[in-house]
Amino acid sequence: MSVLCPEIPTPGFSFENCKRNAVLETKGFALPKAVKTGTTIVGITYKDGVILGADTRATEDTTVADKNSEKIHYLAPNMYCCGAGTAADTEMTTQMISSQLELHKLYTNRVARVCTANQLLKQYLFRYQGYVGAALILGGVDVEGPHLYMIYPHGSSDKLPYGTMGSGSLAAIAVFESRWRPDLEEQEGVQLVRDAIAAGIFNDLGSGSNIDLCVIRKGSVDYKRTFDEANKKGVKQASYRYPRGATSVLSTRVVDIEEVAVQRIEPERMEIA
Amino acid sequence: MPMLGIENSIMDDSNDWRNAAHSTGTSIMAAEFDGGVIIGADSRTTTGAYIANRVTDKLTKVTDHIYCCRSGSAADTQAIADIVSYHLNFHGMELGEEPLVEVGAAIFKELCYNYRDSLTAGILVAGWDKRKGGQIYSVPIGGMCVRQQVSIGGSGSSYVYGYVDANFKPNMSKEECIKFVTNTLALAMSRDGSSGGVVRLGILTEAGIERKVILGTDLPKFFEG
Amino acid sequence: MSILAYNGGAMVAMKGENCVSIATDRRFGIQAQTIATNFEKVFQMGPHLYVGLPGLATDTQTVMEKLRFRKNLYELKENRLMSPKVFAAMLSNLLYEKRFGPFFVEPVVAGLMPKTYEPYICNMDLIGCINPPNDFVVGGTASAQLYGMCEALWEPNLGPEDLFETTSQALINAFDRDAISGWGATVYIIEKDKVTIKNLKTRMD
Amino acid sequence: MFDPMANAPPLWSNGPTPGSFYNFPGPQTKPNDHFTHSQSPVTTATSIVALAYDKGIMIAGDLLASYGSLARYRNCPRIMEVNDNILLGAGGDYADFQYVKSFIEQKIIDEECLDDGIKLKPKSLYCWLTRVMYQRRNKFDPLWNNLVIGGIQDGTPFLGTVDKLGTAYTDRAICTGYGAHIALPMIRDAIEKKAQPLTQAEARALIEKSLEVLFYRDARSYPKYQLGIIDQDEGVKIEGPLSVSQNWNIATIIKSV
Amino acid sequence: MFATENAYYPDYSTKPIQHSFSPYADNGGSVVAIAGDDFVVVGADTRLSAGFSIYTREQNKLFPLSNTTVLGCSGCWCDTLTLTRILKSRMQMYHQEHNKVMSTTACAQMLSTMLYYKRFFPYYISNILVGLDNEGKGCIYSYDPIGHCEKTTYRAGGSAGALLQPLLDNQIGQKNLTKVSAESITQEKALAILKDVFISAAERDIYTGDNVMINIITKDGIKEDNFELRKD
Amino acid sequence: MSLADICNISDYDSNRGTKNDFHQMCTNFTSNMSLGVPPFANAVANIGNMAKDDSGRSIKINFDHGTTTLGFMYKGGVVLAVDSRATGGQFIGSQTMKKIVEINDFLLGTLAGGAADCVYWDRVLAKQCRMYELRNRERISVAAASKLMANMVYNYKGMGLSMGMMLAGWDKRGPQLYYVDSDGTRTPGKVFSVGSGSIYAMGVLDSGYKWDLTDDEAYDLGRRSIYHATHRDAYSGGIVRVYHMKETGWVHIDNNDCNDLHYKYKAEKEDLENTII
Repeated sequence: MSVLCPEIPTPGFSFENCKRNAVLETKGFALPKAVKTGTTIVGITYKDGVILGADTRATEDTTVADKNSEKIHYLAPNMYCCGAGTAADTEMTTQMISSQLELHKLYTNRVARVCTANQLLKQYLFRYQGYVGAALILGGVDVEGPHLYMIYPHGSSDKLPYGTMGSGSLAAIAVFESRWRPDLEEQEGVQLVRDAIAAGIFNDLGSGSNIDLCVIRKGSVDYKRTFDEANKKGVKQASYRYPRGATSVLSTRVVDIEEVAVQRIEPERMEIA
Repeated sequence: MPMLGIENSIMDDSNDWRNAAHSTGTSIMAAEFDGGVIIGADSRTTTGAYIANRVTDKLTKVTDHIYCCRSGSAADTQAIADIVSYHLNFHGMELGEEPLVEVGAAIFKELCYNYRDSLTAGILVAGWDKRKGGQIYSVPIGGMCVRQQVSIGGSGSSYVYGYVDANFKPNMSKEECIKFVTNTLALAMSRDGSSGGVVRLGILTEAGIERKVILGTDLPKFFEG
Repeated sequence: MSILAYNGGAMVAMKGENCVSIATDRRFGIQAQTIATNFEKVFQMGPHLYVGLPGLATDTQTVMEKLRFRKNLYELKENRLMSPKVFAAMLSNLLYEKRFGPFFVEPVVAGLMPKTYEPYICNMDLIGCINPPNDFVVGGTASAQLYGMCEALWEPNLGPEDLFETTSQALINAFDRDAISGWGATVYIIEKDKVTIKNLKTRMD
Repeated sequence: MFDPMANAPPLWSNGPTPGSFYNFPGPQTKPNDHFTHSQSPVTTATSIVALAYDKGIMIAGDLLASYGSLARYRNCPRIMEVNDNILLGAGGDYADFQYVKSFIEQKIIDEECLDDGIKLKPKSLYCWLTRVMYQRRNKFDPLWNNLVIGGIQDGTPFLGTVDKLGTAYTDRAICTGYGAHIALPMIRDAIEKKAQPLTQAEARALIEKSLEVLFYRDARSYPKYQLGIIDQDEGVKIEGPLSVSQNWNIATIIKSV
Repeated sequence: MFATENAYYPDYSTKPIQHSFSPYADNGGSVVAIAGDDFVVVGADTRLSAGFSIYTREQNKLFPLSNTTVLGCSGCWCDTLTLTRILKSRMQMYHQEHNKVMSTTACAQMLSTMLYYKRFFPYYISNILVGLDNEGKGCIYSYDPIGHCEKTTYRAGGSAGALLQPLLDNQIGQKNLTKVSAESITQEKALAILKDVFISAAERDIYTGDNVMINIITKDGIKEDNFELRKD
Repeated sequence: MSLADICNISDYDSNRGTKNDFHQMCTNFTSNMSLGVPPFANAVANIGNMAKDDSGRSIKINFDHGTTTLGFMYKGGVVLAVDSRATGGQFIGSQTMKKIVEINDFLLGTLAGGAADCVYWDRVLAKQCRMYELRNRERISVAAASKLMANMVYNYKGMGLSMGMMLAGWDKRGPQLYYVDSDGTRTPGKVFSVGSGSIYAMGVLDSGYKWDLTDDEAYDLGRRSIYHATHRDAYSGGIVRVYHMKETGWVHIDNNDCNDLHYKYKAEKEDLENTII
C-alpha cells in the first residue's frame, strides 16, 4: 500500500488503530464506551411457533441514545433474532449471519434450519471469545417445528422453550416462570411476551420505551413493530418555537443546488513547492 | 475498547450476573456397571449466582455410543464437543465401524491439552464399545486423560468424593448403579450452590443410550441441617 | 477523561419539513487550551449530504478522507449520487471494521434522499451502530446538554427558517454550558434547491 | 503531546495544570481502584421478600446461609420478632445479622427495664437502624446487611428497609438481593393491577410464588423458608420452616443442543 | 473439580467472593428550581434507584425546613438522610435559642458550612436550597458537594442537571436571544417550564422518572403539587 | 425509681455510640478549623478514585472550581481582575461566580482552584481579622492576614485542598499584594496571575504593565488580560470583574461580560487595521 494510493479495504476486522489506542489509554484517556442495549429481550415457543419480544431503548452510559431502537433482527424468512449487548455487534453479527443463511439457502435450495443459524452464530461468537458482545435469542420455525435458542456472547447456546436476556432478563423470567406452560395459544403467548417485556421496561432502567413483537408461525411471520407503547412522552405545556431572528448571525452564505447526477470533486493540487 | 456487555467491577452480589461469564458450575459423574456405564449430571447453568438455565442438558452426544459430560465454560465445552463429534463421526465413516471410546477420549485430550491456556473445560467421556465394553475417561482442566471406573467432576464433586469412595462397588447391577449415581448427584446438588435442578441420567450399553430425568421434587432426601 | 473529549466539539442535526439542518461548533482545542476557532467538523459529501465527525480531531480528518475516497469510488463505479442512507451504511461499515481499535469519532449524518427529497438524519457510536430517529440527533462533548435542549425545543414540521432558529438555539445554549466546545457555530440548512450556511454570533469564552 | 505528564506540573499541588484538563478533587482514571477493607461478607444469606397487605406485613426469607457457593448452614432463621409489634428480616452477612440481633435484643431489654409502658415502634427502630448503619459506613466498617423492618404503627402497616450504607426507604413491597430483580417486579405488578390493598391470602400466595421463582433462578436460595406475619387482628407470628412448591416439568421437554 | 481458581468461573471457588467496599451510592434523581419576584417553585422527581433497579417510585426528595425554606437533594440517599436530619435539628436548636425561625439566607450559609465540614469525605449530594429571602423575593442557592454555594434565580441539579440547565438558561435566563423581554416570570409560566423540563429529562435520563413532586413557596406558605412522568 | 436505675442503666443508648450525632457532624460551627477526619488515608487520591458504587454506577464527585485571576500593584494602588466561571468537571456550573471575596473594607481575597475551599477559608479569615480588630483596636496588616491564611491551610497540607489566592489590601505600610496557596506558599509581589488561565493572562499583563499606569489604563489592562485568558482557556469565562484597592478602601470598578468584550475588542482591532491600511 502506498500513502498516495490508499488500498481498497480487505474484508474483516482491522487492527491498525489498536496500538495507538492502547497507548492513549495508558496516558490516562479513558476509551469511550459504545452504545449498549441495556435491554430486555425474550422469546417463547407456543403451540404453532415462536414469539420473540424486545424493548426499544438503547443506552449510552446513563443517557438514552435511541428511544426506538430495533432489536429484533431479520435473519431469514422463517427466522428472527433478538440482540442484547453492544448495539453495533448485535446489528453487524445478525446482518452477516443473515447473508450467510441466504447463501446457504441458495446453495441447498431449501429453507434454512434454525439449528444451522444457531451453529453459525455460536461458532462466530466463539471465535471472538466474548469480545464481540452480542447476546442473542434466536427463534424460528422449520421443518422440525418451532425452535428457540439462547446464544451467549462467549459462544455457548441453550435450546429452551422460553428464555430471556439482557439487563431486564430477571424481571422478565419471573413472568415466564410463573405463567408459561406448553401448548399456549397464540393470543396467550403474545400477552405473556408483552407482560414479560413490560416487566423489564418498568423495573429495569436499562430497558424502556416501546414493545416490539415478532410472531413466527409455520409459513408466516407477523412482525409487530411498536406492538405496545408502554410509555408515552408527556405532553408539553408550551411550544418553544422562537420568533424569526432570535439568533444573531454573523454571516450567511447560500449555495444553490442544480440538478446533478454525480458531483465531481476536483482533486486537490499536489504541493510541489 | 468497550468490553462487550461486561461491565468492569460490579461489587454487589445480586448484580454479578451482569458481568460473569456463562458457565456450568456443575456436578457431573459417570460410573461403570455390569454391562455399560451410567452418566449423570445436574441441570443448572449459572452466570454469577443467577441461574441462566435451570434445565440444561449437560450430557452431550458425541457418537451413538459415546457421550460426554461437560463442566466449565459452556462455550468452550460446547465447541469442543462439536469438534470432537465431527472428527469422531468422520473417523467412524472412514473405518466403517463404531469408533472406540478410547479414541474419543484421546481427541478430547488432544484439544484440551493443546489449548489448555485458553480453555476452561473439564470433561468426562463415557461410552461403550465392542472391545472394552463400558469405559469412562476423565479429561480435567489442563488436558490429562485417565481411565476410571467411577469418576466425578464439576464444582459440586468436591462434596461427594467421600460418598463415592464409600459406596462404589465394581460390577453393580443397573438398578443399583442408577441409585448410586442419583444419590451422589443429589448430595452434591444439595451442598453446591452452583449445581441443582433435576438429575439427568444416561445409561450407555451395547444397545445405545437410555435417557432418564429425575425431577427436583423426586430426588432422594438426606439430612438437611 | 475520555479521549473523545480531547479536542472538544458539539454537533446537532434536526429534521424539518422538507429540510434538514446540521450545526456544529467551531472550536479546536487541545484539552483545556483553545487553539483555533475555525475548525471544520462538518463536511459536504454531496449536494444534499453532509456529515459531521465530532471527536478526536486527528480521526475526524482521517475518517473524512477515507469516506471521501470510498464515496468517490462508489460514484465512479455506479455513476450516481450516494444517498444519505447508503452513505450511513458505508460509514457504519467503515467504523465497524475497526471494532477492536476504533476511530474516536461519533458521526452525525444529515441529508435529503435523492429524488424524494425526504429528510434523513442519523448518528452512530464510534463503532458504527446507526441510530436513525425521526426528530434529532446529537454528538460530541455537549451531548447531554443538547439532549435536554432538543427534547424540549424540537417539534414536528418546522420550516427552514424555524428549523434554523431551533437548531441554533439548541446548539448555542447547550455548548454555553460545556467548557470544551463553542467558540462560534455554523449551521447548515439543507433544502431541495439550496443550502444555507450561517455563522452564528456566540460567546467566545 | 498526549502525555499530560510531559506538560508542566500543576500550578500548585492538586491545582490545575495550564492547558490540560482539570479534574477536581482528583483524576478518575483507574476504574478499579476501590477501597479494600478487611471486612467483607463471609457466610451470607440471600433475598428477603416482604410486602404490606391491607392489615399487616409479611416477610419471608429462606433458611440457608451460604459460604461462597457452598450451601453450608441450612437451618439459619433470619426473620426476627423484635416485639409484638415489629418484625425484622435480614439478608447479607449472617454474623453481622447476629450482632444486630443481639443489640436489638439488648435494646428491648433496656426498654423493659425502663418499665415506662412505652414500646419500641417500627418507625423508631427503622430510624435507629438507619443511624447505626450509616455510622458504621462512616467508619468504613459496614454491617454487611440488608435489613427489612415491618410492623404496625398507629394502626397502619409500616414497611421499611436499610442497607449497609444506611440507605433507607419505605414502600409497599420491598425485596433485597436477587429478590429485587426477580420477585419485586412480580409483586409490583400484582399491587398495581389491584386497586385495593391486597388481602392476607393474596399476599401469602404472592410471596409463595415469588419464593418459587427465586428458587428456580437464584443459585444461593433454598426451598425451605420462614414466613413472618404481623397482623392487626392476629398479632405477630413466624411460621416455618415451610417448603417451596416446585415444578420441573419443562426438564422433560428439553433435548440436548 | 478444578484445581486452579479461575477468575472467570467463580463457581469453582467455594471461598466467599472478596468484596471491596464503596461508601457511596448514586441513587439518582433531579431537582429543578425557579424563582420569581414573590414566589419560588422547586420540583424533584420521586424515583429512588440504584444500579439498574428502582428502589421505590415514591420517594419525596424535597425537605421543607421552615415555612419559607425547602431543600431539594439528589445523589447519595444515605448522605441525604443524614444531612437533612442534622439540618432539621439545627433549625430546631436555632429556633429554641433565638425564638425565631431561621431565615433562608442564614440557612443557606449554615448548609454550606455543614457541607464543608465533610470536606475530606464529602456528602455526595447535589443540594438546591430554595426559599424567600428577607424581602420576600424568591431565592435559590445551589451547592457543590463540599459546600460552594451560589445564589441564582433558576437552577437544575442532580442526574439530569446537565440536560436541563441550558434550557433554563435559554427560557428563563433569556440567554442568546436577540429580543429580550423585561417582564419577570410569572408563577404559571415557571410551573409550565418546570413541568416541561422534567418531561424532557425523563425522555433521556434513565435515573429521572415516575413522578415529580413540586413545592410552590409563597408568603402564604408551601403548596404541594405533583404530576406523572414516564415509568420506564 | 424505675427498673433502669436499679439495673444501673443511665443512658441506654450510650454503649452503642449514636450519641450526639449532630454535634459531631458539624464541629466546625464552633471551631472553624476542625474539619471531619476521613476514615481512610490519603484523602486526595482516594476521593478521586471512588469511580463506582456497589451496583456499578459511576460516582462522579465534581467540585466546582474556578480559575483565572490576576492582581498587580501600580502607582494608584492594587487592581484585581477576575473571571466568573465555575466548572464542575467539564460542565459549566456557573457563569456568574463571585471570585473576589470582600474580607473587609481594606482587604480583598481572590479565589482560584476549589471554590468551596477558597470561600470557606476566606470566611474563616474574615472572622479572624475581625477578631484581631476587636482585640487590638486596629486593622490587621495584610502581611499578618496572609500569614494567618497560610498557616490555616498548611494544617491541611496534603489532604487535597486546592486553592491559589491573592490577598490585596491597604494597611499602614501602604498597598500590599500577597499570593497564598494550598501548599502553604505565601509570597508578596507586584504582579500575580493565578489559575489555569493565568499563563494567558500573564502574557497580556506583562506586555502592558508598567508602574506609572493611570487608573483607567490599569483597569483596562486587567480587563484585557482576563478577557484573553477566557478566550483561550476552557475553564475561564463569564464576566470580568475589576476591583481597585485604594487608600480609602476597595472600590468595585465594573463588571463586563466577556461576550461584549470580545466583540468590542474585535471591532477595535478591525478599526485599527483599517486605519493602517
